[in-house]
Amino acid sequence: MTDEKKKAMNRLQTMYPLRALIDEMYKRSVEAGKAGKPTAWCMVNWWEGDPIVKAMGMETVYPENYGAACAATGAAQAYLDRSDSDGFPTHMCGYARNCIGYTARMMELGEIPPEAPMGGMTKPMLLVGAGTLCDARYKWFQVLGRYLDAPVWMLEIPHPGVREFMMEGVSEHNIKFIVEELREFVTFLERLVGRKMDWDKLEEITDDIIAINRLWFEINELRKVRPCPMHSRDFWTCMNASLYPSGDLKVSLDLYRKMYDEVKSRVDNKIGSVADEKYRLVFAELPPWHSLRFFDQLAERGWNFVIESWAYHPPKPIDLSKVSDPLERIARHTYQWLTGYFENAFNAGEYWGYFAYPYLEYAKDYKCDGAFLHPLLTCRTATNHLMLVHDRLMKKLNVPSLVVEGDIVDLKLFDPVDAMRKAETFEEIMDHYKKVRREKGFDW
Amino acid sequence: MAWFMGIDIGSGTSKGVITKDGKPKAYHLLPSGVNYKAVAQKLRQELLAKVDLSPKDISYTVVTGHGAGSIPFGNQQVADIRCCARGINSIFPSVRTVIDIQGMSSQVIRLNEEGQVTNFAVSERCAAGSGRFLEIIANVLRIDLKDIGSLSLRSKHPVAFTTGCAVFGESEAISRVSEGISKEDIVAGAHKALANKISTLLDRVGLEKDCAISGGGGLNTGLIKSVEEKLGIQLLVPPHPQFITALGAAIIAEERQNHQKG
Amino acid sequence: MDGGGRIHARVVSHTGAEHRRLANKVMEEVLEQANLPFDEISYIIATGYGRMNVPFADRQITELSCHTKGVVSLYPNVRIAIDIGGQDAKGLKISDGKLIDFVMNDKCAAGTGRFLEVIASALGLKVEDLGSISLKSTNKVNISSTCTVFAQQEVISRLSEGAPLEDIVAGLHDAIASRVVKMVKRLKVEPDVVFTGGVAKNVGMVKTMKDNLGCEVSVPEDPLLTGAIGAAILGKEITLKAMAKGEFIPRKERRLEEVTFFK
Amino acid sequence: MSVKNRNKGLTRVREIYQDRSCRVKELKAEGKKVMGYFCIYSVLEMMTALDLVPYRILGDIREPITKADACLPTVVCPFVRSCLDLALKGKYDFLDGVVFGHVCDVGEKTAHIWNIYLNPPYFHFIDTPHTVHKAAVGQHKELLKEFKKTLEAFTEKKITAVGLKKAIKAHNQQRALVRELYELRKPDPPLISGIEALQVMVALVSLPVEEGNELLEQVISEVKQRKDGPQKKPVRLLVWGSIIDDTSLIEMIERLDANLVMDDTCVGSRAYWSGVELTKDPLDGLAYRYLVQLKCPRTFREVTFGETKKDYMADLEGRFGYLRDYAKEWNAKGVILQSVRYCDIHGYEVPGVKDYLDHVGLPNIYIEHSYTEAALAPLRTRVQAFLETLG
Repeated sequence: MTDEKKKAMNRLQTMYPLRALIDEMYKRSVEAGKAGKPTAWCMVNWWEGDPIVKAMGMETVYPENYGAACAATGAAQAYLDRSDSDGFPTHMCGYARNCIGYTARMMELGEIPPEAPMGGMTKPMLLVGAGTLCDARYKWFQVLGRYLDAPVWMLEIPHPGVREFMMEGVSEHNIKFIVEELREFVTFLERLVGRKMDWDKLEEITDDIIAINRLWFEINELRKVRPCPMHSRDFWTCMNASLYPSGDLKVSLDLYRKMYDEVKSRVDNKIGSVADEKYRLVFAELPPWHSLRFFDQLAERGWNFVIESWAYHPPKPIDLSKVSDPLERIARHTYQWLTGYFENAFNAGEYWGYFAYPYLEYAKDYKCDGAFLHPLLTCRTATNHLMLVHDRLMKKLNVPSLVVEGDIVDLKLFDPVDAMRKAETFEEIMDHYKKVRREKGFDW
Repeated sequence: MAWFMGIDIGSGTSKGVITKDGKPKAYHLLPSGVNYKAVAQKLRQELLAKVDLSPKDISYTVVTGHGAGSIPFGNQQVADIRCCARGINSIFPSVRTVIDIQGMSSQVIRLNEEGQVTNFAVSERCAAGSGRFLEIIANVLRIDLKDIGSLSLRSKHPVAFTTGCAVFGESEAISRVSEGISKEDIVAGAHKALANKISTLLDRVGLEKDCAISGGGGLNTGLIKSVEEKLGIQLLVPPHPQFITALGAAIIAEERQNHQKG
Repeated sequence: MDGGGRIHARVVSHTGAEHRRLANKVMEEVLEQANLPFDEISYIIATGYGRMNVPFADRQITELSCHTKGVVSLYPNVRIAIDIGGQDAKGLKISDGKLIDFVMNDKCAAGTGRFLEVIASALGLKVEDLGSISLKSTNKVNISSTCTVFAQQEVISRLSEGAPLEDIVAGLHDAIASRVVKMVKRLKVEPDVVFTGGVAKNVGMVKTMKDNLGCEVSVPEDPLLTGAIGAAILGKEITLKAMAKGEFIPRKERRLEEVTFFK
Repeated sequence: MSVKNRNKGLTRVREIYQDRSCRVKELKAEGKKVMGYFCIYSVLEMMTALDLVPYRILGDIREPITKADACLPTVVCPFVRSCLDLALKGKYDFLDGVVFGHVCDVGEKTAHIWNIYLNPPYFHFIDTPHTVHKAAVGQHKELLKEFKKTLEAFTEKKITAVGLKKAIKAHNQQRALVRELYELRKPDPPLISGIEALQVMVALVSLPVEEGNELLEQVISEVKQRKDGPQKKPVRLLVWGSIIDDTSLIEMIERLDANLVMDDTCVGSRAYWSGVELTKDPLDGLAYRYLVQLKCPRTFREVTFGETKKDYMADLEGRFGYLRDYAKEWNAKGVILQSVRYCDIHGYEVPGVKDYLDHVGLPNIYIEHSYTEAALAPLRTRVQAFLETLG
């Protein structure tokens, strides 16, 4: 990257300490492993299981994040090849194949592979699966049984964006279900770790997570203004402390506070995250971790990414202070995440379908000129609905979408030259629809 | 007396056009070969020779296409999709949809009356959606690519290509041959399969008339026929369809020039 | 091949689209070479892609079984046989002379001889020359595209960026080898490894395969014929077995005229 | 008796197989409501109890997918794309409603897309849980209560306990009859071919349950008597994997030197092996059967679940042991593992199934197909070679 390229995108200073938390997460779990302390690999579970595992004193890492890390450092290819030659179909989730390949190699060596980025993931005592949102996340930890003797606990949760959940009484039995699930989980962990749950600690951790998410939500609300003060790249870097709540949560909370202040001061001083904001875009779904520099090139052309995948975002804040049982507080917090983004759709009597509606709200609230859709050749879940998003944004809001195929891990599947050619053309399209929206009386 | 140049370095062939007052004055085409830089220079020389000009007579040059990045001259680089839209617009102002079939990909482009792109869809990274598919089929059947269109027109019962992939298509063609099915029926089937691909691209961006075809595919009578049958419409076929993108580049060159002036 | 397993005639000919006519032609040639009347042939086995289109064959057997036979006859200790042809690539796992497992790729031209053919023609090179060119390479270019079609595009742009031809060609060889080896690894590779098929004639490929497998590979002097040899052996075995039992062997009529496709 | 009369049942089966909707369209004309359902997790009994005609949504391997690409990406299960494609082409317009379970990601997204683009008069999505915890079964029952509500609102009728039990009996009878039919595949040669068996199964998901049962009884009795059954072949095979709703794959296999004698595939035996227990509250039996007893890889199921130590082989034994039993009872010498391309839930299962089958010494081969006839041609060589290794 040349210097003026660096200048095109204006990264937040408060992002760097938050980014550092990730390295610490891996370091801590490796040390815990060495010290024979309990460790777990977790699927992102949207705070359903995290506080419980944490309260039981387990150090956690998140193989999905590790997939991104391996992709970013170029280590992924060897692990993908390994899973491939072990007979797993190549269309399967890149994160999963990376994790399978890594595990196979680690168990073969009997130690963390020397080439493993971030110091590697230590052999876990427990695998916490969470099927939320995607089949892969139900299946992949079970598959690791081929290589690991670590037991799997599968967290179950109702699915987001289901209209039937708006029927009377349904939400309550859904919550009841989650709470029952979590109770079973606690008893299991007590048996596994040979220690009783410290309920006060659980309550404290839960509240810290809720506080972190509330603050993180407020930060992203600030991005609605012109010019947008925070680019998706900063979001993707900083979401970790919310999505992977490991380590000292008080520290994370404090870092988010500092971040809020920086973003707020940018808003007050009309400082944008790209030098000259010409186009505001919403991104869906998972970014090409191996090619993030692509966004710097787009920043030079005045593209600002002002909002992204709702599934990475915290729940819309609700008051849970009256909920006494910490397990129920956890359940309601996560349930709010998986229903909150759809309520307006259903209340408006519109049927949108899971994943599509939030982008409509985003495009409106964040005044987007276009959507950048990134279909993944190895991830059905983040891809299935993109045609629908494309179609609805145009029909309802005259907001065009740019579709660029790629992958989260396998960089062979992303072609920056071709992407740039499409992007340049897309500018003309965004200009065109800006006119159209004006004619039709939209306010952006 | 302002002259403008558009250079389109495709992965297969390189095309150049010189225009004056928005009208093409010279066309030239060369195989791209392996050295884009060299071919671009050669292309420019021969173009200039045709209208008997020297490089300094050209007021503005726009370069585009797969190899545009490695062209040593030219005032600006523009994405081929935009050039294609402008090019077709300069010939058929009534066109709102253009089907551009190139060697390596196909694209369907929607444009407004000013020739601005309003939507587009590019075939996926799969040769099945491009002219390359026909090349592959021609190659495996050992027929000359230029005969493939006319050959297909002779087909009575085109085979159904159910696969969506060129390489599948290849093995499918082989298994059809081994079942004793005639070359014309297979070729016609290949054309139909490509026509299907194109119509799904069209489903994404929507078809608004008039609709034109450009790119190398515009030279293939068999393909034009099967696309027309599939869509149930008449396609406008410009003169020199393979030059439309280069022409558009020259037109944009003209616009940029005037824009800079005033 | 005679009852003693001696080979009397061998013909290799390029398969066009017209399998059936070709089968007749090849048969004529091979009979002429061996200078035998057609009726003298006790048993005929057809194998390979076009096996269904050999009207005079007494039986069709897949190339996988035939290759196994052929390779085993030449290398009794073979455990893994890798065959890369113009249409597909196969890995055979063999245990005391029997095929016990296999992998194959015929979905995609990448990882087959076709890959080299297509790209050689794009570069205006002869396929035969690719091997020697690749050996000149000092640092091979990594070809990222999997699909042949896009690899071709990639190769052209690499060249236009001024990468030396030999490094690119070496990169292409490596691309195929790594793809095939990745596939074959599913069989848990162990020596002896034998490499056959048209691509095995390419010295560059043989080298790259060794490098990618990390072990020696043997190549028969006529790597294109192993399938046919295997078919002949199987034919011989069937005949001798039947003769031993004194059974009658059902045979197709020995006719070489154009036959229309059976339906 | 003429051949036609002797094989009256099978002839009817073929009629329905070739024109699946012929019967339900007649019934619709008589005023019945036809309810399309996707996959085997939609509780049929509840529809039958309201005199609705459940009709399974299937794809068409012969119809090139053109319309669906506008609303579903091409890198997803081609079977699902085909189903949606047919719907977008109006081939499912006769449906009065559709029911989707949360079977897999693509199925779930397609449910929403179907609802948005086709806007059926009735639509219900059951968010079928993915685990078999006690809590999950309770949750499933709650979900079935909601399903009941929307069905009753749509038909303006009530599901009575009596009516529901009657429906459960009818469907249990169908399951029993299917198992009886599969018994006829145990002799060597089997009395009914894999192709015929699949045609019967496709017919069953295209008819009201009672008519299906009559047809089954007829087919079973005539198959027992007939003399023109399948030939003896050197190899007997078991097939496992994702949906097979078209005979072409089976035809490819049986044209070679093998008889397909047993399956664990969708449309095949998978949906019929377990019956519904008649519990005091019928919903309990239904909730349990449709979540716990249906064995599709879409459900997370681990024998060692809740244990603090993991035992891989015990886990495989628990998950795939039934395949060994099938092979034993139907005397299958080899197993064909097949999956439609991009099917994640089966994809993750493959190495485990292979590990298990290798462990118990059952030769097996995995083939992946792209739900097109053409893609079968290259597979033929694999299957034939596999047979040659068995013979």
